[in-house]
Amino acid sequence: MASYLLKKIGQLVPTLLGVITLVFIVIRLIPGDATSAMAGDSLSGDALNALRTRLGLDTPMWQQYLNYWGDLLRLDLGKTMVTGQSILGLIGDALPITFVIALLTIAIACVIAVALGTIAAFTAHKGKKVVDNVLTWIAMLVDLMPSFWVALLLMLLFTLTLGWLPATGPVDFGDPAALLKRIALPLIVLCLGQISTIARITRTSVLEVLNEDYIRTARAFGMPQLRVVFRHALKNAAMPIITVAGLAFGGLMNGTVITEFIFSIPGIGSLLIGGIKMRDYTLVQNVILVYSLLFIIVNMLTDILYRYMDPRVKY
Amino acid sequence: MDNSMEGTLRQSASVTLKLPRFRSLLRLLRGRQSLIGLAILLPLVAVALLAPLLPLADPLQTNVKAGMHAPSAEYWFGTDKIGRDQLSRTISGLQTSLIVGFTVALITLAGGLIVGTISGFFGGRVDRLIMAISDIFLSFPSLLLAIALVAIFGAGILPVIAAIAVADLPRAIRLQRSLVLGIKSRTFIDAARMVSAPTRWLMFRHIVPNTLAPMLVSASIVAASAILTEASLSFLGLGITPPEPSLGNIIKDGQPYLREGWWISTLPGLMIFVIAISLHLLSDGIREALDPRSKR
Amino acid sequence: NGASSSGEAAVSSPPASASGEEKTLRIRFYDDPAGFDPATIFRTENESIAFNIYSGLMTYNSQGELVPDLAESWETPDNRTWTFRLRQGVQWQQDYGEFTSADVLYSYQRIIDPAVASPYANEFGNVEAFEAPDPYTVVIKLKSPDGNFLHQVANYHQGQIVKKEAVEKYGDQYMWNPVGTGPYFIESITTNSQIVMARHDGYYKGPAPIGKLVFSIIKDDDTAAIALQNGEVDVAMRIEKTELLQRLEQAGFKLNKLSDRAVNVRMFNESVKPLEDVRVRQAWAHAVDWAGNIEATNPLGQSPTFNILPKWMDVYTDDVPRYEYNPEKAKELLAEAGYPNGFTVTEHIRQVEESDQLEQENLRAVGINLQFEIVEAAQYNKIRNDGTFEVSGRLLPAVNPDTILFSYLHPNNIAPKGMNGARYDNPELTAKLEAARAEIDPEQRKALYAEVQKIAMTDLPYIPMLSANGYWPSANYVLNLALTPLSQVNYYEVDIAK
Amino acid sequence: MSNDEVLLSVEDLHTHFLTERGTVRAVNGVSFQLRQGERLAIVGESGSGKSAMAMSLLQLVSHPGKIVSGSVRLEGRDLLRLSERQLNELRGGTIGTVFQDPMTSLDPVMTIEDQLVSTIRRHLRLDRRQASRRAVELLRQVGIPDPELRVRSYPFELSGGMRQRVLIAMALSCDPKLILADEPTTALDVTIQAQIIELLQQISVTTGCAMLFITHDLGLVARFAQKVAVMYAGRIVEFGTVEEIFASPQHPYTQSLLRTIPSADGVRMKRLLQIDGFPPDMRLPIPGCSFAKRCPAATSACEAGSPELTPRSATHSAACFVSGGMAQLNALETASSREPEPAPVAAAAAGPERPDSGEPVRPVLELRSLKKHFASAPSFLKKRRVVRAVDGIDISLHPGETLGVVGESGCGKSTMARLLLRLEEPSDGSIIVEGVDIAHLKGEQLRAFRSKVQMVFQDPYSSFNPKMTIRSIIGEPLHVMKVGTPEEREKRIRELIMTVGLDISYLDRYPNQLSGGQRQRIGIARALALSPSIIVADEPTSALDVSVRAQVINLLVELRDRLGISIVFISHDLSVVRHISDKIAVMYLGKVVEFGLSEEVFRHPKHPYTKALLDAAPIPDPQLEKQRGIELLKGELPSPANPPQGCRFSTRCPLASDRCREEMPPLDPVGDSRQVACFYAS
Ligand SMILES: Nc1ncnc2c1ncn2[C@@H]1O[C@H](COP(=O)(O)OP(=O)(O)OP(=O)(O)O)[C@@H](O)[C@H]1O
Ligand SMILES: Nc1ncnc2c1ncn2[C@@H]1O[C@H](COP(=O)(O)OP(=O)(O)OP(=O)(O)O)[C@@H](O)[C@H]1O
Ligand SMILES: [Mg+2]
Ligand SMILES: [Mg+2]
Repeated sequence: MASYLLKKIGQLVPTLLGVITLVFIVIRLIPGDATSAMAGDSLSGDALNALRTRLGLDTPMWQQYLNYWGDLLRLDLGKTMVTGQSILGLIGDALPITFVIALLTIAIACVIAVALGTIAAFTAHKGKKVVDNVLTWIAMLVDLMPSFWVALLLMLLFTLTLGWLPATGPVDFGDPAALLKRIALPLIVLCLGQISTIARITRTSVLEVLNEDYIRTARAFGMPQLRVVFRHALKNAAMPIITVAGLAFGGLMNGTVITEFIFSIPGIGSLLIGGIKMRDYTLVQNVILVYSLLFIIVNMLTDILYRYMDPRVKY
Repeated sequence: MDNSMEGTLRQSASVTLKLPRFRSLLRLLRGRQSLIGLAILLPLVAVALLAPLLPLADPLQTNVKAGMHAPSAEYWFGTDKIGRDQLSRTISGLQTSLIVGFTVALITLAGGLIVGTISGFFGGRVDRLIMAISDIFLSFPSLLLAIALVAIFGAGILPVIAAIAVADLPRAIRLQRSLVLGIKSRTFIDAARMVSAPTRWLMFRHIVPNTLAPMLVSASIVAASAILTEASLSFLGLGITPPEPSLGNIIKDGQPYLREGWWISTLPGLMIFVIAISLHLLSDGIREALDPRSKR
Repeated sequence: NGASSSGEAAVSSPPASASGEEKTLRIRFYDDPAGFDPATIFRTENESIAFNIYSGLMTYNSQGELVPDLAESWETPDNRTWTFRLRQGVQWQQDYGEFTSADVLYSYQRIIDPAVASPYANEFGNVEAFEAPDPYTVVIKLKSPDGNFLHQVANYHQGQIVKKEAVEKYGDQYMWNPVGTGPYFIESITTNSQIVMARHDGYYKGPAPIGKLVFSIIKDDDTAAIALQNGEVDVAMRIEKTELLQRLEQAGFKLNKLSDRAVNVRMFNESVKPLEDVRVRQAWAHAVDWAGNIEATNPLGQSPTFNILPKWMDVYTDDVPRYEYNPEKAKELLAEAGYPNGFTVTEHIRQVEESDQLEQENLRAVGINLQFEIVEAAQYNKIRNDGTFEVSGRLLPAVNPDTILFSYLHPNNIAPKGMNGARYDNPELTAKLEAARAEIDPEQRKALYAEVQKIAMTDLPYIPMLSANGYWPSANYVLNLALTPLSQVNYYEVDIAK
Repeated sequence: MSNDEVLLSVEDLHTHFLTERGTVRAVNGVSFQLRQGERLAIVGESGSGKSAMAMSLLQLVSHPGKIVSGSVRLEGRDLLRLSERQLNELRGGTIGTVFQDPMTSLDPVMTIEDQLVSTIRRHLRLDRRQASRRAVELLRQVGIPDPELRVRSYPFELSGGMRQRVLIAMALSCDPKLILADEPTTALDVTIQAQIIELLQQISVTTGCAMLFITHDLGLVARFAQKVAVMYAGRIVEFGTVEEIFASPQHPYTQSLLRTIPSADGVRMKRLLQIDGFPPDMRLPIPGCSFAKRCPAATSACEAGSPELTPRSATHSAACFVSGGMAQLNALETASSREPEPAPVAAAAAGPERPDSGEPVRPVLELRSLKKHFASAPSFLKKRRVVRAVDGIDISLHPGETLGVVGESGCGKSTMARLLLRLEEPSDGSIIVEGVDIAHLKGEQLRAFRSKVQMVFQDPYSSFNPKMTIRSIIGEPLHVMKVGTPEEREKRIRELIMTVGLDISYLDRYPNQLSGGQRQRIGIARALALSPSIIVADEPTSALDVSVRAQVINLLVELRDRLGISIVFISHDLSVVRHISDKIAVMYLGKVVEFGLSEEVFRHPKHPYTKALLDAAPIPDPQLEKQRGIELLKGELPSPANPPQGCRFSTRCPLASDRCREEMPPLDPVGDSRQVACFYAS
């Protein structure tokens, strides 16, 4: 276990190095800098030059790169270029809600998708193609609705017509019930986007497992069908599902820009897109750095999780 | 006797060269699923290709007096806010979207096949390098890449394709790599190595043909999702430049009018769904046709 | 000659505490806040909050007129030396003591301090000296006369007065901990989610009727409209889409309109081939059915216009050439200019709206092939500021006519030095513009400005496309919500009748 | 014993698979009865419906299977009328089941305890504690050492034999009246197989439960069964006591089947009898007797009507119109094919030469202290682990000879084969092929050698690229080696396929369109493509049916004799090895423990391991089996990563002394033609 972790961390270093450098370059390749982002329709000329100096944008690239590394090595994420906020603080504010939403999304999507996929696999195994096909198509239909479109539709339905769920509001962790209501709509939108992939992989792997001998063994020892499917088959089919769900979770931790935008969620995605919009180089660099780290950690956790689930896999 | 034998031999050799391919095509056509898939997709592609020849309104022609017409005999798909014919816009958008979808699928398929095969087959340092790079791209927000590409190369179909492909490629590479790892340990590879088959031969005769089916299936998913991703990029203002329609930017344009003109974005949305379904059916069919096991 | 006026608190509602419960107004805020330090503030929505935190010597009423604020009165003999008598007993928020002329001096000098690198330093570029002969008097000497100088000391950007102690206390975090003398102060900010302002009980006009202003960040307009309809907010800052407005109006909401918030112009780079020909620009203006297109796409959010100044400005004139929709005339003009078959030109644009597509279609009809190149916001700004576009657009928001006329028409401001992206340089106009600024007689000045507008609209470096209207729809129990031309609301005047 | 009470009575059972391409009549009218405590073996070709029948009893036929008609009465209750819930009571309760592959039949992610306990709790309604106590007890009963410890293991932590014991324990857990065992030992090593059979036999005696035992292995039938049912094409074609079936088979299919196996007495036949043709396509209606097409004794009546099972004695019945089957008919042919091979076996003892050449010949293959160690990559906190798969082999082989290699699973047989082919590079030692040491050849030289040694793989199906036609598969070596022009290659391909006895029309097929036997022929054709001097056959028949196995072995023998090729024949089927080999090498944990002339080794094994191995292999003759005193090996094969000190076999050897445990006995000559690695070789 420890050696496995060490190895993984060893692999992580070059990836992070690559990400850091890539972001540094890519963000600067985009034309326009923070001053032009701030210019709007009211600033120009000397005003912008003054700004440029204030933001340190006139130092040479290599020096900015070295400075960045200097900060990183001191474990200092620094302050945003434009608004002077502590980046660590901003990420600390944005991460919890993104995390909660990502986690709930994956959890709910997994429950629904695994159920759908299992039922589809089960019916396919029994030769009832129709149910299988209908489920597959539903999953596809749901998957192919653009999120911004669904989001609006849901707000019209649940907020305006039925008045059940708010479209906006403060994100308050102190009041879980209100928080759940607040993030219910974005959760639905995000779940819809995840179900299809997870359901598909569930269907495939459960179907495969259902053909395995030990399923027949369990049946031959009098285990009821449902118990067989949900205890034996699902557990064995879990690896690919966990991998896919893990990847999806990693993706969601990126913050889902569109959903966060529409539902005014102050998450990582908003932070990143705001940073990009403002060309706040330090903000973008560090948000992506943290994000990549999270992505890698999530992948590591799924790895560990399925090592735990499958006793055959050894460190 | 000898001569005539040689002759028939040569003949049969040339015949058999084509025969298997012809057969898989036949098999493809015999599969019910793929037939339905083709029956949906081909007309769509044909309509998209032949759009200029069809008696359709100019997709760019505005007519402010005919805005927001619901679907009717005159306007099958209705009109949008500034009176453009949604049918011809949808068809024209279909063309763009199909190009985006297919090109992205093709790029990820080809890139995945090439890089993934190299990575999985050679292993070792090459593999680690490729995996590290693909990890970098996987853990890099695709949105930033999209913005960068659009900013650097200007908005338009090529940056859109590039942005989507760059995000999808690492996944394709990983898929192909894992498939290759599976195939690599099969006995028939040993059988070929037993006669010193060169690497090229192993890769192109043994490995790629056996990974093609799952790769095609994933490419079909990529194609459909690329069309959808383009819609999301449009929402962020990074998609296909208006007024050139794409299914994505029509949906996006119609979104504010969901209540006054449901048809504007719903119909092109359904179009994406139909494409996805047909691709799904077709890829399933292709997989079956490519698999000699499926039919005795 | 001197202008003088004395401001009496017009409205003075009793504090709401009588009703027992504190009144709260919930307002939609449409982007992440970017700080509230007058020296570095930018973007309208931040400015609209700062407007309520700070005071200037002058301020704007909802008609866009200058009214006294911290200055009780002022005088100037020659538009060069401006003497302000300050209001006494004005209290800083959060116990920072009484406001005096030293604060004014500190604030203004901070703006021009190179170390602060305020983008608004130039606004005081014409200032020779700031003086404070006594705690309640401020004297400002200009290098050259400026009849519009009062705008520079109004409650906007560089004109907002900050407290030295607070600035020094918070350092680079001051923008998140602003201290002013206005009716509300910032109580708390939740990152990218909420800004809460609380009533400044020591406000010199007396406490405001509403105890708390809660700004919720809601970026999407559709969502904002739904939130308003669902009672999640009381006021939706800035919704401009006609469909949404119509829906809200039908549902019984007040729209709170600000007409002619700013003029939107088509901007031509006159160093690019056919665009340097005035006939081509005129043809363009004739080719497009500006009014018709507005009517078709966003009749509430926009209104037709034909001048680069908004109608409410006192120096605005109707007497300028108008370019009515006339494709035939456009074709003639093009032919005259030597482009009977039109030409192709690229427009840099941030988002292709429906009206742009209509314009494109109109142009296509006369042979002009307009192509869009979408660029992201910061890049868009850069291109326009650098002047590296062929055709582009600008929104001209301002209260001070000089801000528009000097920035866009004066040769000193030719891009990349300034906003004059058209690279327009007409010595006749320049002379008149400078003369108008120095002119003391208001009538005289008005006449000069009228001539300037006339010349500009004849040479047509910019085509006025439309005039943007501002709307801050609100529930109907929200009273007295009025927008200044700078899209600000003086919350001191707002009340809730529930 | 009250054995005569009928426990299970199956009446005209029909089970069909309703596939998209037609209805497969897998079970097509099966009737039989099983009494309490009785052991019934079901034999028959692959695909004859044995498993389908067994699964029908449990009503667990997989999709798209359907039990169409018939009745299955267990103690008088018709199982086909029970509800799912009632059936679940029976499954695992009254009826225990043991499946073929212990590797895959246990849930890999659940501990043994969980799997056993859930069954026990379900049927015996015990609480958790009692159930796990019973689980431990059961494991002890089936002979698993340290059951308290083992019960917490996951299946992958157990060896194949132990897993099969666990499955048996599960089947026993709820005191069943009937145990269904579908090829319970096929996947196991001979020594383990013998242990398991012994265990099952004991259980049936001690608990008095009846057993229905499906197998391919007639030897096992002889050792284990009391009654035998022979299935063919979905029907029982012969039913009787084990003695009757072996001594006087009545149905031509049974008769043929018994003769496809090498004889038990070691008399060497030139050819094995093979059943030509294929089983019928069970999707099509079969008008007459389903075996008629392959039956030499078939008459016109056989084509017309389908024979019913008719009694031949009180306990014996057969479904054949021709009484006595082909007994009289092929008396002559049998005589000729059973004629012992003249002299060569004895003559070969004289030395490494073929009877027809006087000169001593240089060995075609020599292995000198050949070693292959696999090392796991060392990581941060783990030590390097070395698997000594092949640990010093010295043997030689002469042209035209066949070397049989036997030994239990994991003893390094396949690794040796891969070394011979240079699919792996040896860690040490040399491989001398026709005088050239190829152990470390590289590049062009290696390429040149490739044509000398070729391989026939165990599983023909996985050794073919499913996407390639037979033509490209056979032609691949030619193509890769750039032999001849395309025309010449095509000619050679045709030659090759005809050499292995297939029609050229098969060239355009895909591997999946061939039967198992045909596939293995293609495998052989491919191996022959480059005219090698040595063919290494790694268990070439273990994936094949009995009747097909005979065809493949006959083909190999024929090719060897015709082309003068040497064969290295790896198998754990001792009777086949005995039939085909001139010399034999017995391997144990990477080492050769005995090497000598095949007949001598079989007749007088000297190494205790060889003895145990021969003992464990059942003989397809119930009479002989009854007389044999079998000494079973105890324990499991140690891991090659951690072999015992001294003699590798010392942990299981009945003769082992302290010396054996400390010192490794060398492979020393014993007598003039034998080498044995044992201090006590007698
Ligand atoms: N799921 C299935 N779908 C279609 N056909 C099937 C299925 N399972 C079995 N069959 C067919 O039913 C017939 C009997 O199969 P079964 O498995 O009972 O044979 P078997 O005698 O057990 O063979 P083996 O010795 O190989 O285990 C075969 O022809 C087989 O192809
Ligand atoms: N590539 C490898 N890496 C590590 N260990 C290996 C490798 N190949 C084989 N082994 C180990 O070497 C030992 C011998 O394996 P081998 O396949 O030669 O046995 P075998 O006698 O052919 O067994 P079977 O009868 O099961 O085919 C086994 O313990 C196996 O696990
Ligand atoms: Mg079977
Ligand atoms: Mg082996």
